[in-house]
Amino acid sequence: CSGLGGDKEVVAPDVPEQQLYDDALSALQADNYSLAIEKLQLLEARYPFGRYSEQAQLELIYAYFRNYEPESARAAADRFIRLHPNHDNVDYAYYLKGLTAFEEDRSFFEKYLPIDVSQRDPGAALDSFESFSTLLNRYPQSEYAPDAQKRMQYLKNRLATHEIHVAAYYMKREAWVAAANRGRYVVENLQETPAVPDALAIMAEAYTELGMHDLANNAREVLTLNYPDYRVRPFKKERATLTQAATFGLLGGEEPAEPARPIPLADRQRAEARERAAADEQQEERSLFSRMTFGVFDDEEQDEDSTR
Amino acid sequence: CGMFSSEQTRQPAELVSFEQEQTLQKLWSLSLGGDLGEKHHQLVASISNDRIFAASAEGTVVAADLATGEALWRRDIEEEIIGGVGAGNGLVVFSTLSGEVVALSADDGSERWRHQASSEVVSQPQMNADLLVVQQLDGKLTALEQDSGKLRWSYDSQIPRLSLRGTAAPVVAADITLAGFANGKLIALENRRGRPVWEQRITLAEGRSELERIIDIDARPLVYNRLVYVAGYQGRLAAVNPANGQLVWAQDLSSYRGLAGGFGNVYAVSADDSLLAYDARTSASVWRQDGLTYRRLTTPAVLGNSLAVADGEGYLHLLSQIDGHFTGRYKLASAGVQSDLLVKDDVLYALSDDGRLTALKLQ
Amino acid sequence: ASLPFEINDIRLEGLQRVEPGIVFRNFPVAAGDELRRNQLSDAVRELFRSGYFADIQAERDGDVLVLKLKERPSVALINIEGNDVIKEEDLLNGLKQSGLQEGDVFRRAALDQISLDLLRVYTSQGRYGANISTDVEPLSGNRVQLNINIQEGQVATIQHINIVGNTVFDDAELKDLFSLKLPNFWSFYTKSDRYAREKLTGDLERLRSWYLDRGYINFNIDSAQVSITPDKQQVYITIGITEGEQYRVRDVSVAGDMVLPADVLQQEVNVAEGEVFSRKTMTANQERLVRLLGDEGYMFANVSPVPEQHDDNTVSVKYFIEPGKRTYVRRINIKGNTRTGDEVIRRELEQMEAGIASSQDIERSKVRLDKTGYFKSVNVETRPVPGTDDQIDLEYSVEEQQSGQFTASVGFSQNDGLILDLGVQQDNFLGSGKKVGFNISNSSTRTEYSFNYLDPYYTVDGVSRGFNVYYRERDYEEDDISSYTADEAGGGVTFGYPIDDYQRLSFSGDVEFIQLNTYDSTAAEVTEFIKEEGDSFLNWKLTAGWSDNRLNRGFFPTRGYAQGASIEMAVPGSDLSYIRAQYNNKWYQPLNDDETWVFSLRGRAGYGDSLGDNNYPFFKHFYAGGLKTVRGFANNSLGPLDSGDPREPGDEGDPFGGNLMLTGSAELIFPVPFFEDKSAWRSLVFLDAGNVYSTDCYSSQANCSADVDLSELRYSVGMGISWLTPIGPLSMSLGMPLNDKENDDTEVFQFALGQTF
Amino acid sequence: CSEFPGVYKIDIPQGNVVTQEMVDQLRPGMTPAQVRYVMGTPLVNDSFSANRWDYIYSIKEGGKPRSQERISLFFEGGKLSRLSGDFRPGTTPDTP
Repeated sequence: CSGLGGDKEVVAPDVPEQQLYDDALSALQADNYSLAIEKLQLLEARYPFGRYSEQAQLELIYAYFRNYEPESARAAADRFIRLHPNHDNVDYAYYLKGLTAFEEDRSFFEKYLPIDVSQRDPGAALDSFESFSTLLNRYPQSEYAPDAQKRMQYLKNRLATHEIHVAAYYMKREAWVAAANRGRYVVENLQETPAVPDALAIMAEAYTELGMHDLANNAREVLTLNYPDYRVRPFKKERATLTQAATFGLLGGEEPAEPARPIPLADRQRAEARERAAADEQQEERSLFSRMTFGVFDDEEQDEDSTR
Repeated sequence: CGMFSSEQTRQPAELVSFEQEQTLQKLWSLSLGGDLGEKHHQLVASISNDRIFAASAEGTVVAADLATGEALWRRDIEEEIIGGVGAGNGLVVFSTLSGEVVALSADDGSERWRHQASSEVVSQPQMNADLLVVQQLDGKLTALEQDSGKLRWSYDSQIPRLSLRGTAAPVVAADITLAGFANGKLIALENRRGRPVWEQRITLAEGRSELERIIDIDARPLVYNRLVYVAGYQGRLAAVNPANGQLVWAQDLSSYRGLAGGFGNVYAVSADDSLLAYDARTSASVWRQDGLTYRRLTTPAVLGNSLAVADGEGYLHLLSQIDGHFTGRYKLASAGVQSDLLVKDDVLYALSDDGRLTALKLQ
Repeated sequence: ASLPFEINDIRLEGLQRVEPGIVFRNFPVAAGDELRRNQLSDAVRELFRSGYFADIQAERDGDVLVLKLKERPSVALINIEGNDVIKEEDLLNGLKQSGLQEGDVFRRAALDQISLDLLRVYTSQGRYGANISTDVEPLSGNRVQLNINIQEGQVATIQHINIVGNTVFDDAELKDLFSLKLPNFWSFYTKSDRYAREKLTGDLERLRSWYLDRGYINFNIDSAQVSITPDKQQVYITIGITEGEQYRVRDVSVAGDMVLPADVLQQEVNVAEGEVFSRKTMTANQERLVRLLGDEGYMFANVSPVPEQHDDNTVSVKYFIEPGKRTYVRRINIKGNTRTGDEVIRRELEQMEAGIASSQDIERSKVRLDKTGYFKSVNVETRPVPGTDDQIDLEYSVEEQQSGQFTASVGFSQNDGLILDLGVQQDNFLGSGKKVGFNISNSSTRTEYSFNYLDPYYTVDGVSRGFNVYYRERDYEEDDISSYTADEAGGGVTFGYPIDDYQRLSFSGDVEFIQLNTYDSTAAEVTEFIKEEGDSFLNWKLTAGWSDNRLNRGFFPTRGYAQGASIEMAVPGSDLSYIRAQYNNKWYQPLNDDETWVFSLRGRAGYGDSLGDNNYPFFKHFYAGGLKTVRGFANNSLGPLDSGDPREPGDEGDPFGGNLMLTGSAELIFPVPFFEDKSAWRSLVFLDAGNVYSTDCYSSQANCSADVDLSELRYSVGMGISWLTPIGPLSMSLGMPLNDKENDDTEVFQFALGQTF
Repeated sequence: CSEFPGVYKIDIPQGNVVTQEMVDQLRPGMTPAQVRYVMGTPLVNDSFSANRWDYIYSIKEGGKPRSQERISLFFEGGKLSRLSGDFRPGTTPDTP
């Protein structure tokens, strides 16, 4: 034990700050994220307030994210936001936080198994939505705002579809007030999503079942006014295909783009031009398995009996 | 490594050899028929008009003739005894594990009365002419009528939940009773209705953890040269004027043993068992004897012109009151001695842990 | 600096490692600003708050603002010695949480705080002698090294617990209630001789409850003094109590805003006249009333029992009811279902959205989710809706687990070509809540193509509908049964529906085609049966089933019982007409509060008989032995044997099964040691019993007696363990047969995938 | 397909329980907060008609047809103006 004079922890020979940072960048370039993480952590421990310390923390968040370590990525982002609240790249930290939750929501299953994510736990989607909306209203002109905006729309659609699934179940269950309220939640909180017409249709049908014809007419008027070509189909028991129509439209739609790398450090005079790493925007192709087996293995059988 | 180093500091000091100036001669020795138990109880013997009384933890009470040590009567009360004995005015009083204060007649040991206390009584019951006062572990001081055991009054001093094992014993004078408590205060109560007359804080609790804040006064105050001396654990040795509670002097000292007074000095045993002599009037340090550290010393007693103290390995040590050097040593018993030493007419009475009472005289 | 003055530059002095950019970013004054009085002090304070600097001075040098900065040291290294009870990384974690890790700015306050916390940890472990010294060693480059030296000291043990003032109950009986004990044989493991204040508080509470539950309403703990010896090794506990008188109940009444009829509430709290007052019963009554009100929608009801003492040692208890507002559920959110669909969970919930909140429905919904077997754990939280006083949201969070099993193996051999053995049986296929299973195997020994599908919620009320279809060539020799093979094909449709919360009825219609083929080694009984009945049969079967499931969980139940019966009948017009009835029952009784020790009894019985003039078909026999029925005996090995291979008269024959089966077992389930996550494990000791009988034996059968002789029941005792692996449940057992006869086929170690005890 | 005999159906309660003595306590001119105190928070409030609160109680017991009771409250200028539905307006005099 330590009583015998103890061996002082061998302090690594002080690798110069610059070299540590360059090693980290090269590791990042080579997509060797675990090595990059190691280097960045060492840099931060040895030179906590050096020239690169803040940039290193940013790169660290990105490296964790690409190394599929969502927890550490989120923790690193929170730490950066706490330490440098008014840093000009702090918008990137919010963006990355949003992205990690976003990826967690499109879990492993959605890519390879035909499971409709919008019927699963919306928790991660909500976190992602919140981080992106903080980014948008705090830093409207951030580089990442447009991509965040697009992803928020995707998330909104997903959350709206989730509400419609639940509403459809309560229609099947003939819990009319519950179904109407779920519909109202979409109409009031999740406008501009493809699910709004379904929500209005559900509200109309539910209120009619309850004999509240004036409320039903209100909903029906708004529906026909804004969505004239929407075919109203009954939601009650016999209704079979609503849920597929709602989900496929959404899933086939705009696919989220590749996440961008943090922009390099702006020097003292912000006016200096910042070159931005070209975010390689290659389209993420749909997984072979889900495309090929979509029809057959999809768990929503076409036949009459299942009303998912 | 961690464990070893903390043990090291607590090793009892080695006995150093020296040239014996005094020797002790055993007069008589008597067994109580039961040991004093391993529990940290403060069982003591007590002398009252040429008889000496003592009790063992297993419940045997013995009265013996002071001169010859011959047992006059024995009683086994079949209950564990944890406090006492206090003898006087024809009574022998002790307390049992179940919190009962029991009084026997000093003549024949027959039971006179019993009183159920609200908590354990682990120190020696004290008496004056008509009152019997016991100090309880829960911080209460209870005064009983000596003849009937009826409660006259009970004073509750608020003590902290965590304290040192054992309590002090009160000094019961004609009209007031002085008692030191686990909250570090010395309080004087008038004997008629037990209301406080004055109160003096001996030690102030400081430190953050509950342990650093233990400041018990765990020994009987010493009345000497018209002043009252009292010592606190992790606190101070203080001299107080009993008339008005004024603090005469105070010295930093951590001690939980009793004090002795002689040659104008006050003798104390520190918590790590070094012996110190202070000038009773001025508190100046007269001498200090560190030869017996960590030997679990008892309360010292003045014997002739030397100072006697016993230790946890059964040795009796004699020191000179002048400069504290060792003058004699006597192996009393294989078992240790924790009970306070008693001296009367230059005869020393020691009660060893194995329940043996021994009388010795200086040669 | 005299103000205001116009700055045209800012100079920084004393910077060692902090980068100028950081200073300017936190210093809201720039070159060229017009500086006013308070602006400078605010700016300095802002820079100070950044935490990088111990001291900042601003001076003026002409029109240049000079900032004299003294950087705070950062922690380079933390060195801890003398700790063996608390591990190094726990200490470093503790430091990190309070902002002291390598690379952070050093703050003395944090260090002091740490040593105080450490001391508190040690004293809570009874190590009163511990002390901690810290020192800060400066290093080059304004960095420091922290040295923390710990002396853990000995553990103080309790030497003496004494209760003073107890007359009704003796010391031993009362001290039994305590978790704190004197050192005894078990102390090294239980550590019950170590003093901790929380334990004492708990013990005192138990002491108080002991008296209050026995009528001593005025019981009081006067003092609880803890004292320690000067060497801090021994702890003494002395408790002073006053018992007071024992009180009996005079009368009980209900008062306040009773939203339910008074008599309904009253009979919940009725108590026998003159019964001894007990706080436990009073609290139990209170809880029952609150639950009763909760079931009627008053989720925030409050019931306060007030005992009123009379001087004849009796007490009358009055329950004051404040129902609060009737509560409604606004939204039900479901969390944790990454695979299972929202509807698959929501359809099990009996509590509706936008409906009256009922604590009974909320609780029963949780039990129903548990019973599906899809989830390892289910819990529910209620959250009041902000802005309303009568609406709540519910949140059911589930932890999914793999239910069902998945086996796959692919092989290739010259003569058979590609050998594929793929078996999937999923209760929650792709999270759809549907039970889907298929089996494709085409090896020489086993050929099977089967598919089964069941939708438990064909209608929203839980009417289930499913179908199965199979083609199977089965070589019974493989299953250690008499040697013949059967080619079977068939299929059927099944329906089931609940008739109340616990019971379900089910009906199914099947068609089966069986083709028997024999070898020279086929036993006489088989050839005799074929001689009389022929070797191929087409049967139409009707099966009616009843199940009554009141278990508290689908997987590893700990309470309740489940029973089921089914009758399978080949209707007239089939080649063979027979009836085959089964009954099974499982019963669980928890032995302690947290239900980690459970006693369970299980029983199965089966009886088959022919309905027409044909013999009861031997391939419909029941078999016993193996992991599911009687552990310790080989699979299907119990019961009568056939006469064996006719060519070898000495052959003792293979198990032939029988038309009457009786098996049962008694199990004691105990918490599995060593594992943290105990929810995935179940360990038990068992006593199994069972056997199979034939009521009409074939003449050629040697050891088959027509009468059912219970002494023939085989017994075994042993230990079993089940584990929920990521790919499905796995069970193993060590079984010791107790009364196996000479030609019994015993098997001590057995295991199976896809099935739990 | 057709209903099986004796299928156990759970009860489907929906909406706020409304009783006549709750309605009796309503007075024209009450503020929304006062109405909410008497009637509780309405579960049905339509996004398109803000000044109208609907209290509906529908219960479908297992197997039996669904029954419901409904009352709509209308506000004008932030005060309760009229009510319509299955309950008589309050007839009892103002209790102090």
